[in-house]
Amino acid sequence: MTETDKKIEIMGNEKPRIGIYVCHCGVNIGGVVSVPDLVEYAKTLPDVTVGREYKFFCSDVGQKMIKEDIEAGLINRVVVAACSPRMHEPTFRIACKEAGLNQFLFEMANIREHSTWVHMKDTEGAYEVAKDHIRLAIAKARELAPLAVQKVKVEPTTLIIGAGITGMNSALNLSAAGYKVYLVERSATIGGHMAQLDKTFPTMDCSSCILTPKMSEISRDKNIELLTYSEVEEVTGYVGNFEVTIKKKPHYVDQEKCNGCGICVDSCPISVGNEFELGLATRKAIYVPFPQAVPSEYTIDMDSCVVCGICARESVCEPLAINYDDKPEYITVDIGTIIVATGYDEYDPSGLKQYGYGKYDNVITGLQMERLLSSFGPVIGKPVKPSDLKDPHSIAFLQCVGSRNFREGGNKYCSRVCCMYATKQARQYKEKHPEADIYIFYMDIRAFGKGYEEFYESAARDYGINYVRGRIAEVRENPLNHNIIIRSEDTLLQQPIEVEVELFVLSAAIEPRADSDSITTLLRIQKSADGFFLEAHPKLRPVDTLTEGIFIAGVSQGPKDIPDSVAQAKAAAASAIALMAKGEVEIEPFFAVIHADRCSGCGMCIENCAYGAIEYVDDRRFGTIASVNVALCKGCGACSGNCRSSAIDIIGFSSEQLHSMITKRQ
Amino acid sequence: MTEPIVETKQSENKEWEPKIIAFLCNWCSYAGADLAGVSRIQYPPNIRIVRVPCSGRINAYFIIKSLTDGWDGVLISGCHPGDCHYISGNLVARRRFAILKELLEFFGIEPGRVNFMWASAAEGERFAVLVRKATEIVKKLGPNTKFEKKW
Amino acid sequence: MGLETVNKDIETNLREIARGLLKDKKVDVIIGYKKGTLPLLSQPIIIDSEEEVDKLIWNNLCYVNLAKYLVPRVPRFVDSEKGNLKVGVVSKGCVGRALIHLASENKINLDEITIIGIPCNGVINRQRIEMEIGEKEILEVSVSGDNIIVKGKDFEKEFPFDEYMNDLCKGCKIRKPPLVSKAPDLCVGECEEYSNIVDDFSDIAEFEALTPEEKWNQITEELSVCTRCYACREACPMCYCNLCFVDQNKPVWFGKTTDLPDVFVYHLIRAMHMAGRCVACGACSLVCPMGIDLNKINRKLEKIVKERFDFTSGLDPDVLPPMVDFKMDDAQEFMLEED
Amino acid sequence: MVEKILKKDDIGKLYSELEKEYKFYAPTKVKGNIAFKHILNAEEIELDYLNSKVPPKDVLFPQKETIFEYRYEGKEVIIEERKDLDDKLLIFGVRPCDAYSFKLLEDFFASGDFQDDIFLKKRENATIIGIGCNSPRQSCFCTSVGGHPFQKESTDVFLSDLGDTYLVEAISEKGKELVKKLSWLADAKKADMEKSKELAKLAEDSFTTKFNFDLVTKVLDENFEHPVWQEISESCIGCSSCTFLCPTCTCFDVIDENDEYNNRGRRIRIWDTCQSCLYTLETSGHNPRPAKIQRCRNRIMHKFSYYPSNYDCLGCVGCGRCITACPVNNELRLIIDKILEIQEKSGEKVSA
Repeated sequence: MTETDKKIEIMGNEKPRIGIYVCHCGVNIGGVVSVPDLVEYAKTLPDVTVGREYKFFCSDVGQKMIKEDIEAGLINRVVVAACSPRMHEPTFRIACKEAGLNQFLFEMANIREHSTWVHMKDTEGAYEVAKDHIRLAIAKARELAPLAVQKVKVEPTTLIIGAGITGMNSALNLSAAGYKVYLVERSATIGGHMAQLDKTFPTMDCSSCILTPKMSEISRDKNIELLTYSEVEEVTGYVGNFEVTIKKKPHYVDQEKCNGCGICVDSCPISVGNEFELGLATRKAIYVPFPQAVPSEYTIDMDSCVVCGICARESVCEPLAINYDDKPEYITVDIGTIIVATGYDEYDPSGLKQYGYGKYDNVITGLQMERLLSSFGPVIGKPVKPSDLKDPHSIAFLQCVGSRNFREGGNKYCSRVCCMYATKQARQYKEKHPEADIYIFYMDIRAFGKGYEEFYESAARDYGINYVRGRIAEVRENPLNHNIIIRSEDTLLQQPIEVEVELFVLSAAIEPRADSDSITTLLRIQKSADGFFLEAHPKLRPVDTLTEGIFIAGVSQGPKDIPDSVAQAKAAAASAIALMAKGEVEIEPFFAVIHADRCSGCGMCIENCAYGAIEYVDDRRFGTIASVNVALCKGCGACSGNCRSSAIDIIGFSSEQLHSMITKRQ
Repeated sequence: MTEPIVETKQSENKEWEPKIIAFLCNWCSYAGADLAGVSRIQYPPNIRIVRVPCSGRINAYFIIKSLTDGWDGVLISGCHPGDCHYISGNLVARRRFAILKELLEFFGIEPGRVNFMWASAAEGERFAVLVRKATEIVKKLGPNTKFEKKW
Repeated sequence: MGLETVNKDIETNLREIARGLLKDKKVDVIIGYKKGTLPLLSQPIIIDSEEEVDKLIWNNLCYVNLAKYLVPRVPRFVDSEKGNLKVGVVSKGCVGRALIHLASENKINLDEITIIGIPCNGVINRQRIEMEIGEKEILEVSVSGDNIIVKGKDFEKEFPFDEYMNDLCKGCKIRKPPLVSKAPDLCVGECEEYSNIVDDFSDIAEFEALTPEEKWNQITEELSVCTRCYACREACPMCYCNLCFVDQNKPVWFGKTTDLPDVFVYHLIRAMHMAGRCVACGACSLVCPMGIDLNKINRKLEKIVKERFDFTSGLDPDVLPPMVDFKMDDAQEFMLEED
Repeated sequence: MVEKILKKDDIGKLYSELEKEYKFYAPTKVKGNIAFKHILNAEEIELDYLNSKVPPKDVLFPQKETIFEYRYEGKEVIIEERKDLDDKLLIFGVRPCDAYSFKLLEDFFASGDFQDDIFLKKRENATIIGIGCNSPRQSCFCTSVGGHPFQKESTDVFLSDLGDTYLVEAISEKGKELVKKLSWLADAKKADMEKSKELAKLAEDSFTTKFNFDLVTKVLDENFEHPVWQEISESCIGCSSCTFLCPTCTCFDVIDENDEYNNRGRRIRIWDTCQSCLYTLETSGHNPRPAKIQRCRNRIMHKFSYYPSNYDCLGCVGCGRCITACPVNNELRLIIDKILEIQEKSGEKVSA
């Protein structure tokens, strides 16, 4: 039993005695408004018995001040005027609890994010806002009631959406800790973008060599239920108790019967662009994404298949594994925590007409170059010009294509990997073709990772790669040989430069998945302005979302390289484990409650509730009325917002509390 | 450095400033307002923020009570349609707000007194822009005196 | 419009049907109207025997919405042993709509009632006539031809029915109870086909075009005489709350006085609560002891839900009313947007 | 000396003379209905009326009335009593039934342990000028409750409408003094007095509604649980129009209005009604009058049984407002008939 548990809890049933603690937050608040004046003001308000100021109330010393007042019996309600409750509400609640005060007898006035930071230049205005926010918070505090935290069990199972290097690492960590994992991947294989890469910077180790063992590890792992070619259809429930429906898309090939002979592929008459090869090669309508795919399962791409029936013939498929009538299968699983690792899309540069992508044959993207360099790629690691399939004697790379673009609709962020992958690709080519001329056109080289700067230095010094600082205004094609003629300015030498290269590689940006909205809608998580998923706090909770029990990792949260993605993967796994290891989680007891005597049973709340948490019951005294199932209620208040009789209220945001705030205009 | 930069003082003959009560949903708009703060985006000091779990929580009573209690304006902000943390709270609310907005106008309350908006957790800038806009609208209307009681 | 003769036919048919229903035990009781003791009134009546059938009447003064008596059921509609009795309800269009809407709010089980449909050509706006007559006592009112004839001790005055009809009845397209599969459809006689009426809400267009200040002045002027007796609420079939918002405490949202802001808010919020629920029966205005005209507000509600949500209340108990439903693409033109 | 003649054209003169001394209340048209209002212009006075919609009770016991005000000074609360109670009031043109209602109100507000200072002070400072009813309505029944269309009780001065003139009679001392002030009034002739009496007789004869209330009271006392109450309350929708327009209803609710914005507040009273379900709802949730049957019965019992036993008179002045106001036509005459039917039926049984 801890020290805290032994204390008698102050429930605040007596007349409110409010302690108000106004934080300077260094100079963040105190530098804009007069904190002593705010304290003096707050002390004039009803039921306020203690008022104090301090530099940082969130610090140990600050918390101690509050605790001492509680322990001395001076106060039975705490109001802290400081930063956003989204920042430190939990901190102060714990402090209250530790001092023996029911943690829900605490309220926060946000005078930093909502006052001093947004009215920095209007100190008078900021002071007024701070004053009012304090008054409103005190008004609410007077109406607070002690509440008991609700504890719910946490299902020791994690759902991971996306099985790239990030999702895979999370899965393996979770499995190692003994938790069940459902790893859902929408394509037919795991591995993600990393499987497309040839070598990885700055160590130049082979991507496949480090990835494929992990992939087979996943497929062998007993704790990991691998669901490829599957998508999450529906997520209901809440932290610890999600109910997830997963759709397993039809392969049209019975995997039990299929012996993987591959004759069907050879006999299939339909050829389409190969996604894995980024259109640099073709595949058949029946296919395995790439040779090392895990699982190695054949799939018919029904969008391309013409159902000619050839593959279904016994002469082709001896075990008769083809089933054109295959139907999607839905499974529903109980999940405790969710990790989102859905990765990214490569920016499509065809919108940037000046670079000729999609118009000139010899203009390709960085990821396409990766496939050309890959030893199991379409040209077995010997890059060629698409125009004549010959080795290029000169290559130019252009950086920041689709990144760091401050024009309307552009991606403002840095994609963080392009400088290094262009350097890596240049070096790789140079290793085999020392005679080739390589140019990298850049704005500035960002080589911030471990060993990156050294890697870049060596590329310029030891490999003779030409780094040219300058943006390329426009390129054109030499009609005779399909070479690309580049005009630019070398801003270091301050002179114009014109080069003709045989291959032009655009280091295209990393972008959020085009359909990432479906994930935000599904999981009720948010996106930041750049379109990547939003973390709960940029510094302190980088893999948490605002929805408890859901974590984000890898590039879906923002551009990052492989080591960073793996680090986040492990962080997200650790966060999920932290939640599940306790076996139960405390949730805020902010639910809807019915005042039976007021309810007239119109049923509007039942229809309004998105969670089906309200149902009719027959009350002995009041007839057919609504009743809330607390296990399902999320406390959103959609029910209460429409109730004509105020018969349904939300604990924590009760009518009385909100009323008390509204009436404190002054 | 702990000294306030400028002493706050009550200055007379300053132009009238409206006080607007802003009900913000916890998951999108309150976070958006926080982001505006973190990003130090400046907007006029006219709103007073009340946090609610969801725009669906906002009963018409809150809005009308705010008007009768003399707030010069009411601002309500929730998650964009489809982004509601509670699936559909904002959609339920949107119908309620549409009806209320029309009724208020029909009853002779200036249309700009009560304003509704969406702002996500990532839209600190949008939040500030719309607060600025709402403030201007209310300012133009002048003080809310219709509900003052004779004493 | 030949009201009197039409009404006579309706009355005869009504009694016939009522007698049959009682005789065949298809209903246990019938609620309808009987002649009033004052010239401009009728009286709700509950009958349970064939002998009483002839008390039933139908005329243009039958304005009480009888659905009110079913939520909650008056004692006569519940038997201590049998439970809920089968009730026949003499229903003009708006009574039928009220019953159907109440069914959608689970307040009425349509299987337990029989709607006896009446084709209604509108009820008389009694307050308006009273006010025009002024400080003289009305002793007799009849409808003849297109006119309402009002007689007193030393005066006789005619009012054109079309004009002195209750405002809500003027644009009413649903004269008979909507016939829904769930409600046994019995209808007394036919009435003109009104579906060709194009209701473009032009009657409130003029008011809507006023400035907020003008609207405020007109509305507050109208409401200034309100005594807050809540007759409007009590007569409304949709006002069945156990505890009306004006009577609530903890917290007391709105003042209970007759001060203008309090009166205004009461009517504003009551209107809010009627959105998508008002069945345009006009009972609220017709029962007001002070003669306050709430029709304009009711028309506005009708307009809002029709234009925004394409909804008309009381047509189908299985269609979700607008306030309990929503669509992803509901109009949101009123939302603040960046310029 | 006491009977005078007031020309109808001289109402304005009377007004401008008395308005200086009194807060002058008189019937006037408000949104198409007659109401007693503070008159600011003699032309607003409307004496040719049947009766006001809301009774003049409203002047002495308004729908909403401040009991006291309070304000916060720092953390202290300062109470301010009302200062306007000493104003002299003149209520002009009150019908005899309504004038009589002031007596009933006085009985109520002055009886028992609690004296309602606010009402009594106002009553004391009020001078009532009554006016006879030349043509009572069909719904009127003042003669059945001991009243008369020309009854002068509770008035200080009484007017009879003689056509172009009013006969002015000073009734009380207060009235005599008031008439004395109007020195310009001509003396009444004998013919005027006789005409007045004639009118009174005519009016009395025109009544169509007559009750034997002694019997009613007796039947009520004996039939509290009679099934007839079910029948009586059946069509009532509980709208409380009857009680809100009743000149003798006195129930009120006390509430505090907090004006936090201005650091002040006031305790007010507003009319309440026994027809509301909440009227008798107790904090425990128990409601002694939960259904319409008990509430309808209470109104009738109160007027015709409890009042007689508490104040020795009926609690009704026969103005007929509840009859005309009832939107479902569940009117008093029918109710009384039904009550008396009980007696008749039991009488039949006895005789049979």
